[in-house]
Amino acid sequence: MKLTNRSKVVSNKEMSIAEKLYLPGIAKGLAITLKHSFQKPVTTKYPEQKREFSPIYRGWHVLKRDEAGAERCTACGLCAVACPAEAITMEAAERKKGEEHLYREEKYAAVYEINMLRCIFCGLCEEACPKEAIFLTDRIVDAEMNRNTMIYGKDKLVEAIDNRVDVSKRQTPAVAEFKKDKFHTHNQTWQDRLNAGHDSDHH
Amino acid sequence: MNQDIIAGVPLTWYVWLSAILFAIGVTGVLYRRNAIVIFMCVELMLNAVNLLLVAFSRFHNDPGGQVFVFFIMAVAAAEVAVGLAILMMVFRNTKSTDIGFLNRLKF
Amino acid sequence: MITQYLFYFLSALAITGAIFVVFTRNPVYSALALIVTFFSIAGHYFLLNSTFLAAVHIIVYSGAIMVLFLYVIMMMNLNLDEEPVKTNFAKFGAVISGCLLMLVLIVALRDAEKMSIQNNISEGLGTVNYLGQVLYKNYLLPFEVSAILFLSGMVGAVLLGKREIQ
Amino acid sequence: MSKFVYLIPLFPLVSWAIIGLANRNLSKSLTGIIASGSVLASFVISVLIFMEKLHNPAAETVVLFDWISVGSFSAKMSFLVDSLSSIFLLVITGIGFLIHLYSTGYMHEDDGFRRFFAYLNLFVFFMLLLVLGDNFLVMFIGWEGVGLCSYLLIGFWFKNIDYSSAAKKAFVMNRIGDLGLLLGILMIYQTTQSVTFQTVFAKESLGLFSTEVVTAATLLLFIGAMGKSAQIPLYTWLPDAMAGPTPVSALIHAATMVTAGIYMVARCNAMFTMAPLSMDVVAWTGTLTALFAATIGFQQMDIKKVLAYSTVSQLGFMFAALGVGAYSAGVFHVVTHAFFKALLFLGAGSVIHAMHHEQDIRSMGGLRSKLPITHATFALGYLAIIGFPYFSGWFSKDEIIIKALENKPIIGYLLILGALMTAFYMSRVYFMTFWGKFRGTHEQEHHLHESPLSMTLPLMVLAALSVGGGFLVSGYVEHNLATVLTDLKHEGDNHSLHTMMWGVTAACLAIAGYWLLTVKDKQLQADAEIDGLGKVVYNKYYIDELYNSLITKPIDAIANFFGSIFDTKVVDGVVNFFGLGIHWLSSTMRRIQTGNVDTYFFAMVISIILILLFKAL
Amino acid sequence: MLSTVLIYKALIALGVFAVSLVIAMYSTYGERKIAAFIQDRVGPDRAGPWGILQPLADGGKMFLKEELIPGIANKWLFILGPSISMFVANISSVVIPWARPMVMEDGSTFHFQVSDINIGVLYVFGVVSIGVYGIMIGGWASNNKYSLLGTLRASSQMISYELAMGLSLVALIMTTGSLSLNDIVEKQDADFCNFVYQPLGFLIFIICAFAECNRAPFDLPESESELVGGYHTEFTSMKLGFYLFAEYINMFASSALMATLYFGGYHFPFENELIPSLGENGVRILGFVLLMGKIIFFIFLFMWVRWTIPRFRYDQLMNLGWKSLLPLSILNLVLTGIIMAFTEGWLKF
Repeated sequence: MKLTNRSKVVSNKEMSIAEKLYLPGIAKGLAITLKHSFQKPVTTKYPEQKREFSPIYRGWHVLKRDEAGAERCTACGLCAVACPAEAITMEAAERKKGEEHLYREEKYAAVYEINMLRCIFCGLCEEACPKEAIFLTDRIVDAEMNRNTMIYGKDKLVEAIDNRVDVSKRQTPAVAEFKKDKFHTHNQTWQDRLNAGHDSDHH
Repeated sequence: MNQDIIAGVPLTWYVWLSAILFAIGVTGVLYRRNAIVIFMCVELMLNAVNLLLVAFSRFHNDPGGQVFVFFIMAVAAAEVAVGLAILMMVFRNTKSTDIGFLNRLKF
Repeated sequence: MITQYLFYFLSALAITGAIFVVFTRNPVYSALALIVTFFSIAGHYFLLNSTFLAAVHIIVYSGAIMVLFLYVIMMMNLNLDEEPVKTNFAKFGAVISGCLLMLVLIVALRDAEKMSIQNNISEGLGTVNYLGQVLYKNYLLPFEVSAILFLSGMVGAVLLGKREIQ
Repeated sequence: MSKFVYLIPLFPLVSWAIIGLANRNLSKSLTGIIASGSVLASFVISVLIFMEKLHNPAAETVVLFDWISVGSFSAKMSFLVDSLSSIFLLVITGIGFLIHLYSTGYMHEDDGFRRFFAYLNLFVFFMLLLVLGDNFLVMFIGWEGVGLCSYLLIGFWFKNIDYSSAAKKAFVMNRIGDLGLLLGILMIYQTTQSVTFQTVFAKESLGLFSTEVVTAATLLLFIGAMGKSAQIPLYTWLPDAMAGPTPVSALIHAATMVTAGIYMVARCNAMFTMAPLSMDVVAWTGTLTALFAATIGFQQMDIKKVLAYSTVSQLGFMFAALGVGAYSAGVFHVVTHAFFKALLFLGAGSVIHAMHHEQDIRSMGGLRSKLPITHATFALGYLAIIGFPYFSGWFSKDEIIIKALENKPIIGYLLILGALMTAFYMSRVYFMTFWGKFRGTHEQEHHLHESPLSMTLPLMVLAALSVGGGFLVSGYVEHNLATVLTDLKHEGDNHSLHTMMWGVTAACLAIAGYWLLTVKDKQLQADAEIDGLGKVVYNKYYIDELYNSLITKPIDAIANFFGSIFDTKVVDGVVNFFGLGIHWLSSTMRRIQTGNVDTYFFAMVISIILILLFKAL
Repeated sequence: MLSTVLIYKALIALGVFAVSLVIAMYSTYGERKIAAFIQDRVGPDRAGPWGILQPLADGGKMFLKEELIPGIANKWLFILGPSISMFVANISSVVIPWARPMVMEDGSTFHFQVSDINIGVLYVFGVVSIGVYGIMIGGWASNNKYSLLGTLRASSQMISYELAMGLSLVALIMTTGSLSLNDIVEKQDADFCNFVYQPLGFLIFIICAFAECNRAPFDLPESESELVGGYHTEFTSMKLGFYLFAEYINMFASSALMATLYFGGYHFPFENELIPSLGENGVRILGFVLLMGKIIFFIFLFMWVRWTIPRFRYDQLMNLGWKSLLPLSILNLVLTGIIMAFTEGWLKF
């Protein structure tokens, strides 16, 4: 099967005298390199110039809060299961009274860590998440001097309440439309639930 | 300038220098047991002779001496090529360059 | 008189180098000392106005022969521990007989100065032209024979160096 | 043309080199083509030279190079082209070519095919050298060379002990003769300070010889000729030489090599003429050999042996001719003899080939219908050898007899007797082989077949020569050879045609006699008891045994004495004394040789110091 | 008088020394730039405009780096090795004539050559042949197996290629009839350069020059992929700098030699036609500038080849040297001899 047009059939035929001399081959090589030296450099001078990101660039993860500011993650562990690099670990905890504005569900992730040295930025965690809590963003993970600091905890992963990370580009219009439907509990914030009187106590 | 040399450095000095170098070479051959070093001492002796030949050639105004030096160099080069090849073979077999090992060549 | 001082300097260098060749235990040092000796001998050739010979001397001895020596020593990777040493008696005998030989040589050659010395030294004695004329006219046959010697030396070295095919 | 004469020996030499070196890499057919082709090429040139000599018989010398030059002595590698050598060239290359051709068929199944041709070519080369050389030394090389080739070819099947001892016998016998030749040459050189023919035979050189010296020299030369040409007493090797392949017998031991003696004596005719005693010796030796060998021929049963004795006998005729001063007649007989004897040998070879290497005529008989060509050609050869009128043998043999009758009548009569005997035993062979009933085994009879064309073609050519050769050559012999050979002339009337009938009469009488004695009555009985004189003759007069007890045994005894007593006790004792002494000495001295380079060098340095010290002080 | 000559010679020597150092310095920069261009990159451009101060920065870095001498190394020889390399590299360009001697109006002449040795070619040879000691001594003194391997490779490679180089030069010397570089340059002129009659010799010479300088594709002694840098594995700081620098100086010297021996040195086409407009000395200055241009072209060629052709395998290198170049150079020699014998001297001379 021919995949590209550049493949060549290798043969063991005797080399001709010109080929044995190698000089024409060398001249050809020199011509190629000379031609290249007059081509425009492809270098991007990094700090001054930056390359454009693709809209769905997969970088530094973010743990989303809902519109009301409560963390969406419910520590179900599906992301950790889905992770091929086993980079995600978490510890679950029960939501106490009075913490409804902090955590959307009764269960939440007390500890959530992603080892950025292991992570391959495949995005499977994002796909696995049933609560739309984890997303990969176009932020670049910084280089560090230390292995320990490469393990990102919630302090680095959860978005700040006053500095939300916009992930709307990563969502299809259909999903965006669906999220407006507050009838589904999935889309309700804790305040919506209070208003609806559906807030269920934990037992 | 040539007259200077003859006036400044007598032929005898060259003779002495060559004799000393030659004697050191001989001492080296007797003193050392490493075949390669012995070889080098032989080269030293050849060079002592070369020096003397050039000096005589200069002082006797006869190019023959310098031509001899050429031939000595040629012989030395050939000798080194073959001699070192032999030493390599000996080293491969005995893992040593001690000429004490080589007394097996006797009858 | 500058030539005299040069002569002293070069001779001292040559003799020191030669003594080092003999009395250093490390063969690599011996080889390096020998190179120094060779250079000072080349300097002597310069002093004697045989520039061509000096250049050839450097090319042949320093450039080829000593490189070969060093190469072989390095390839064998000879260590100081394996350096064979003679008994003190043998060493003593060697030095004594060497000194004796030197004395005898000097005595035997003490009349060298009296041998016929030409007063009119021709300028071009050491030049390429002059030597070439002599070499290719008067010594043509030895020259060709030495070419054959080289060839056989080459063949011999190649044959010796070749590993036997098992 | 003569300046190209060097090509004639060159072709066989090159061919020998090619075949000898390439050996197995050459196919048999190619070997045959090269070997025969080279001789054919030589033959062509020989013919051209011969034609030239026909018109211009003057002798020419072709110098190739200076060979030996020591002091005043100088020998050139040079060729002499004159009437004598040119006719020999023709015979050697012509018959040589035919026999090469014949051999490609005869030897085809043999393992040593290539070796055989290499030897054969080498032989042709040496033979050509022998007849071409313009001085005794070149001739001597050829002389020795043909001896060597003869040795190699007789012992060609060297795995057979008898054959190789036959080869050795031939070689040793030849050596005896060669020694004589060499001494003769030395004597000539001593007298004339030259070895070149033309110088030696010049009038002024011949004047240097005293009668005694020239007699001694010619006798010594004749000893050489006796060895080479198988004359009494050195003839015994030739019958044994039949051990070689038949083409070899035909070429070397009938046509060419054995006539070298004749050539040599003819070449030196000027000297022989000066020595009447030598002439007598030659004449008598030849005559006796002719008769003696003929008598042996009566009782031999081996077809090749008979032919061999007949060769000895015919050579005797030739020497007799030389001895009576009829040099050209002798040479004439050499030529015609070469034709018909080669033919007879090759015919015999064809018979032997057909009989699967059976050589005994008692087992043959009645082959004329089975081998028609062989028979016809053999018959022509038979008629030629017995001197049937107008066959080639008739011309030459009767020429000899006439000359003998003119110069030495007794020899003439004895030769007539010899011719009679020749006719008689040749008839015996011919009739026993080709007439009557077949007496061999059934198997042999079944396999009888005519030989291939490569063998029969030479037979036919030689047969034609045997019939017409006499006409062709006689004129040449009369006119051209006279420039080289000075026949002794007998004063008196020329009654050649009258006396020529002697030979014819003898031949006819012999055939008739044989017919009456054997064929008619006994129908070629083969199993007749041999006894009495017949037994003596059958055993070749016990000559071999005689030689054995008279010469070999005493020499053996002396050699035994020296070998077992003198050598072991005295010579070995001296040698062993020195050997043991040196052994003792060296085993003592060996301790000094430690094998340690240091020690040697130390000794060297000390020695140099001492030497310089003595010199300096 | 003698002292003025000496001072003048010293100045020339210093000039040559400075020029070769500067050119070598900028060769390092050039090498990186050319590599970048060939690989469609930009190359160093931070230090100064277009990065032209980069060599200074490199030098400063080299000097300031930590000086490490391995404990098992042989200290004296370890220092001696790079020194010899640097020294030998610097003295090789002594015999090259940089411009035709200038005649001033008052009749005084200025020679632009440090020393006109009448055996200049042999001098170059001698210097080149002792250049190998720097590498050998340094590599052996490191007491490191990679260094030793690199050393052995370097020495055998240099000895092997010296032969073919010498023989190709012998053919050239046969045509010019002199061993002096001055004579060789003077025998060439505006219409003629040795390259025209010795193309094969030049090809062999340039290949051998590549090998002698340990440049790609013959840079096996320092091949980082197999030998971790070869003979200079253990070297740091300015000692490493010396080795690297010596390589560039050698490159400069051999480029100068090639330009001098085969491309007419300071001669250039139409120089005679320019004399009326520029004057004698003007043409001489232009000749010097053009000689520099030729040298820089050859340096560029060195780099161009390095970034084009992959490295040889060691057996291929030896095969090329002994089985191709040596016979070819002998052939060239014989052909030259035959042609000279049949044309009664060389075509032109």
